[in-house]
Amino acid sequence: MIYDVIILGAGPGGYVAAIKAAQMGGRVALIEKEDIGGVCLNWGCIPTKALLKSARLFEEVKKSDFFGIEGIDQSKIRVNWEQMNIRKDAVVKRLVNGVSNLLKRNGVEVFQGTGKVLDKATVSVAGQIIKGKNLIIATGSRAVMPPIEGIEEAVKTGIAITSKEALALKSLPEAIVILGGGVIAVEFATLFNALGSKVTLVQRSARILTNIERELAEGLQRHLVDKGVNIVTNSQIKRIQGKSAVLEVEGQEKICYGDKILVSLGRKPNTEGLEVLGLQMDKNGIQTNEKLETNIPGVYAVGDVNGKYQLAHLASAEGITAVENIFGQENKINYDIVPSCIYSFPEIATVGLTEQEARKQGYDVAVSKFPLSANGKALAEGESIGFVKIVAEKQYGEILGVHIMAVHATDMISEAIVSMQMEGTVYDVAQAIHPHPTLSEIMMEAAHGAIHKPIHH
Amino acid sequence: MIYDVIILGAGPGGYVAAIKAAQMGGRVALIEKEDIGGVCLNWGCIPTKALLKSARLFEEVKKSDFFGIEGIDQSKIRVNWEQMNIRKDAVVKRLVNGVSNLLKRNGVEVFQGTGKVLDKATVSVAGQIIKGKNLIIATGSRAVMPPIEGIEEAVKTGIAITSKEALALKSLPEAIVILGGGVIAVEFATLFNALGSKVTLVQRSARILTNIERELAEGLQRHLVDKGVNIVTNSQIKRIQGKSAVLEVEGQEKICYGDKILVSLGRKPNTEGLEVLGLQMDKNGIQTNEKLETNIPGVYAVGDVNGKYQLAHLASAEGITAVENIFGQENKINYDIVPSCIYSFPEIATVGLTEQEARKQGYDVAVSKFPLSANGKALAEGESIGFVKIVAEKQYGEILGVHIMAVHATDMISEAIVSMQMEGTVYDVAQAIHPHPTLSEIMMEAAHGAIHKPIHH
Amino acid sequence: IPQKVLATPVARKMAYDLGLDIRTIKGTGPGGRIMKEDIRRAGESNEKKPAAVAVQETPG
Ligand SMILES: Cc1cc2nc3c(=O)[nH]c(=O)nc-3n(C[C@H](O)[C@H](O)[C@H](O)COP(=O)(O)OP(=O)(O)OC[C@H]3O[C@@H](n4cnc5c(N)ncnc54)[C@H](O)[C@@H]3O)c2cc1C
Ligand SMILES: Cc1cc2nc3c(=O)[nH]c(=O)nc-3n(C[C@H](O)[C@H](O)[C@H](O)COP(=O)(O)OP(=O)(O)OC[C@H]3O[C@@H](n4cnc5c(N)ncnc54)[C@H](O)[C@@H]3O)c2cc1C
Repeated sequence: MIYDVIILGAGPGGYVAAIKAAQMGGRVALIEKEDIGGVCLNWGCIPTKALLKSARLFEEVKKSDFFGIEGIDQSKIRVNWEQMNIRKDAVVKRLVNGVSNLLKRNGVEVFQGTGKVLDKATVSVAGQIIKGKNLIIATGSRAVMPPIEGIEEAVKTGIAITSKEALALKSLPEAIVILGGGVIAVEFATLFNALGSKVTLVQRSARILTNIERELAEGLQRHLVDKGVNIVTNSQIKRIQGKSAVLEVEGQEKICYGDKILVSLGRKPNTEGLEVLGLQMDKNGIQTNEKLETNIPGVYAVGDVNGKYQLAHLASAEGITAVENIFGQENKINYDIVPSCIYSFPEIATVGLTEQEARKQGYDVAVSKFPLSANGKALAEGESIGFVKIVAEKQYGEILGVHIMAVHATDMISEAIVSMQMEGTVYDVAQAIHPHPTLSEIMMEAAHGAIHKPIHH
Repeated sequence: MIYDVIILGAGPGGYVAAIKAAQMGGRVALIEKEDIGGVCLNWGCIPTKALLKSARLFEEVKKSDFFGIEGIDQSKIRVNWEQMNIRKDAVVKRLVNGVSNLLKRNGVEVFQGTGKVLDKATVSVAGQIIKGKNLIIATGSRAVMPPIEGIEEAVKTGIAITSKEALALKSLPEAIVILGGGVIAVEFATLFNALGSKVTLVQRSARILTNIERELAEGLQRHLVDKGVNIVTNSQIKRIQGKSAVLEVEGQEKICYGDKILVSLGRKPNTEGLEVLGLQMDKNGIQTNEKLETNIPGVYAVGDVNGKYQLAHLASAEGITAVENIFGQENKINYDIVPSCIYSFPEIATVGLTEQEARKQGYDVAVSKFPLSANGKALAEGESIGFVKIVAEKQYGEILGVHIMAVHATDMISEAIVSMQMEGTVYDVAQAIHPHPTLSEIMMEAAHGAIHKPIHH
Repeated sequence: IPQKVLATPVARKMAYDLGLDIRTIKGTGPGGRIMKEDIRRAGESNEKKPAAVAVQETPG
């Protein structure tokens, strides 16, 4: 039998593409060498959020007196890392089983094993040869281990770890060094700091989250420092030595100690076994057009492997879009409206252009900011750190970007996304009656501010 | 001096109108007989949400073992009602002060005292006579005490109370009877039940929340019962006798005991002192057109007093709209897109038409439902009760209503509101890339379901 | 820069179905956005003026 689509990799790019293709009536083969769900479900998005939920509750429990809950002996409460992980693993298992069932119910044929591409219509897996009319590569990415002196030794001894091992630690580290200041690094810093580990975060540049709007990144950095994270910026990693990372900071040597050293210095695309195809690649991954097609007709690449962003929701959207194009329903991704979330305390969520980017693109820019501290719900919840920043252009008032730091920022951003999807303006958002009391009123206030003035500020 | 606008009442209708009018360059007089902020800030939206935050944390603390937090002796944790209220009062005070400062900074003149309208251009307050070109009535509403046998006596002894007294109780009642099954009744049932009071909720009709989409209301009702609330439906209140409400249920007498009996059987408009104007009224309140003008030109009525809905955000939106119309910027409220929220556990939020209403209006209706239990974030948070239901019409896919039961429903609804404000379709919501993992993915999945099929179900 | 047309998704689809040139319609929504009501009105006045030529406009 010849499949309509062969999909390599069952992460959120691949498995969603598989379900969509089956829903559209296609015969689908899905090949996965490890676990259904990919990094996202097994070693990424989901397990980190499950642990972060526990960590956040731990922080809340410490404030229980203030909220009028008595009888907790603060000197006695402790983290039960094992139980946290048992719950986390149960969540992962349930979701992975759910996806497996969905694949089955939709009639997707799943092949367990490493897929090797023989030609664009032929893949071998576990001794079988399968044939298809189209190929979607969704092989994802893996953590990079840069050539730092001593790192190989440290990996062998189990001191240097990646996020994957960090999610399978037998015990909570007393002290941990995190190399890197990207989203994953910041989420682990949030997690371990909240759970009581001594966290040192080592960042090459002058601030963490260099891809995120400056004010948000700087705000969160200050907040993490306030909460006890030791953030070392402008530093170069010289070597790893025993349980220490040796840095150079402003010409001085600095030694950071950790039971574990979490290496979070980037991820690289999984492109092994694809060589025969002769795909065009750059250092980020396989090059694709807006239809997600590679230079080889009929071969698509979605998710982390195409190196555009490393976001599960984008991987899924790309998977759907590739399938739609395969089945003749032309569609493309609008890369200007891809949200990014950070599940720190408070959270960060952002979509679209920053103020600087908008100006660089030549827009006449209106910027409006509104703080949580002037919002009733934020105060009622005791969560008043953060703000919403709207970047709009002045001619029509069209919203170009929204940048949020708030306890529920990752929930709040969806309003911005659909607004931008529909080419919404600050007039539309200001006119929409937002319920009271909610954090979403801040969006409305910021929109009022971009037009004229907010009410509550 | 003659004011451009005189505003009677400084609740969310009146004070927001005052700020807006001042921002538009008007000279504004604002008259308030009690506290700036009205019911909403002092006795409504804000204090209830502050207490509910404590109650929710109390529930979470009880689950701390499951989430991997050890060392809490569950037999020792107790509610410190006094501290909960101290925090609540501090939140209210901060917000009221904030609004007072805003009024001052915007140059609004505030008059303390009961305003009495002498004619449509003249109001007396605390011995002063003030003159204005326009009048906005924003006097709000108050709880009804229906003529139930024994209720007057029970009010005197402090057993029968309204929500206002419930927010000023010296101690947590061991048992409380709540008469009524509307939003306020349900929020207090949630609160007292979570804090450990024995709660009986007495409802005339067959279910609580008769104004809310049936499936949501029934779902929440079941959930409240599961959590221990005694809900008595189809009941008639015969009399109040000592600390008991005597009911008739299916021909049988039934006695419900409570240290307090919270009477939550509706609210009525505050229209005293307006008699001279000859305003057109119905049993709900002062009649207004879509510009919020009454039958008397130059006299507007906004918020609870016009009896449309009893919602703070609508009061504010109406206040702004009345002011815009006064200053010649024609605008009107779209009453089809007014959200309603209930801060129960889980929350409920809804906007627009229900399935039944849409059918009745003659639409060819598409309905799509997606459960929290199939959403990764919901599982990671351990909060998987609820669903999102989208009601759309089939010709264009326009979204007519969205009904949500979910832990953060009140945050999630804003996406639905702006979508409906922009006459958005399920195609737009499905195409918008929603971040993973968030509850907002459920909106996207439900939109996919309204078109064809959701991915994850 | 070509003039952008602010219109709601439903308004665009309706204009397309009715064969109306969306660029000629005045929007009454927030910020001048063309709402379905504006298209409906334009459609009705078009019916009254049978001489008017309908121009097709693709959505987007
Ligand atoms: C710690 C961490 C937290 C994260 N948190 C978030 C988050 O909160 N939100 C977010 O949007 N993103 C998050 N990400 C990123 C997200 O996990 C990725 O963007 C997403 O998993 C990419 O999906 P994918 O389908 O492209 O690849 P992957 O999820 O990497 O899946 C690829 C799959 O292909 C399989 N495979 C590879 N080669 C072959 C082969 N030759 N044959 C067979 N199978 C093969 C792999 O085993 C794997 O299962 C996180 C990442 C990490 C590491
Ligand atoms: C317990 C409770 C919880 C609630 N929770 C929510 C919620 O979560 N969300 C929501 O949207 N709504 C909620 N509401 C409803 C909300 O409080 C009202 O819809 C809102 O307050 C109405 O605003 P308003 O400005 O019309 O009137 P009000 O807030 O009632 O303000 C009217 C003001 O006018 C003053 N006044 C009256 N007559 C005169 C006079 N003659 N002279 C001078 N001053 C006068 C009053 O003292 C009062 O301060 C809740 C209500 C209650 C009771």
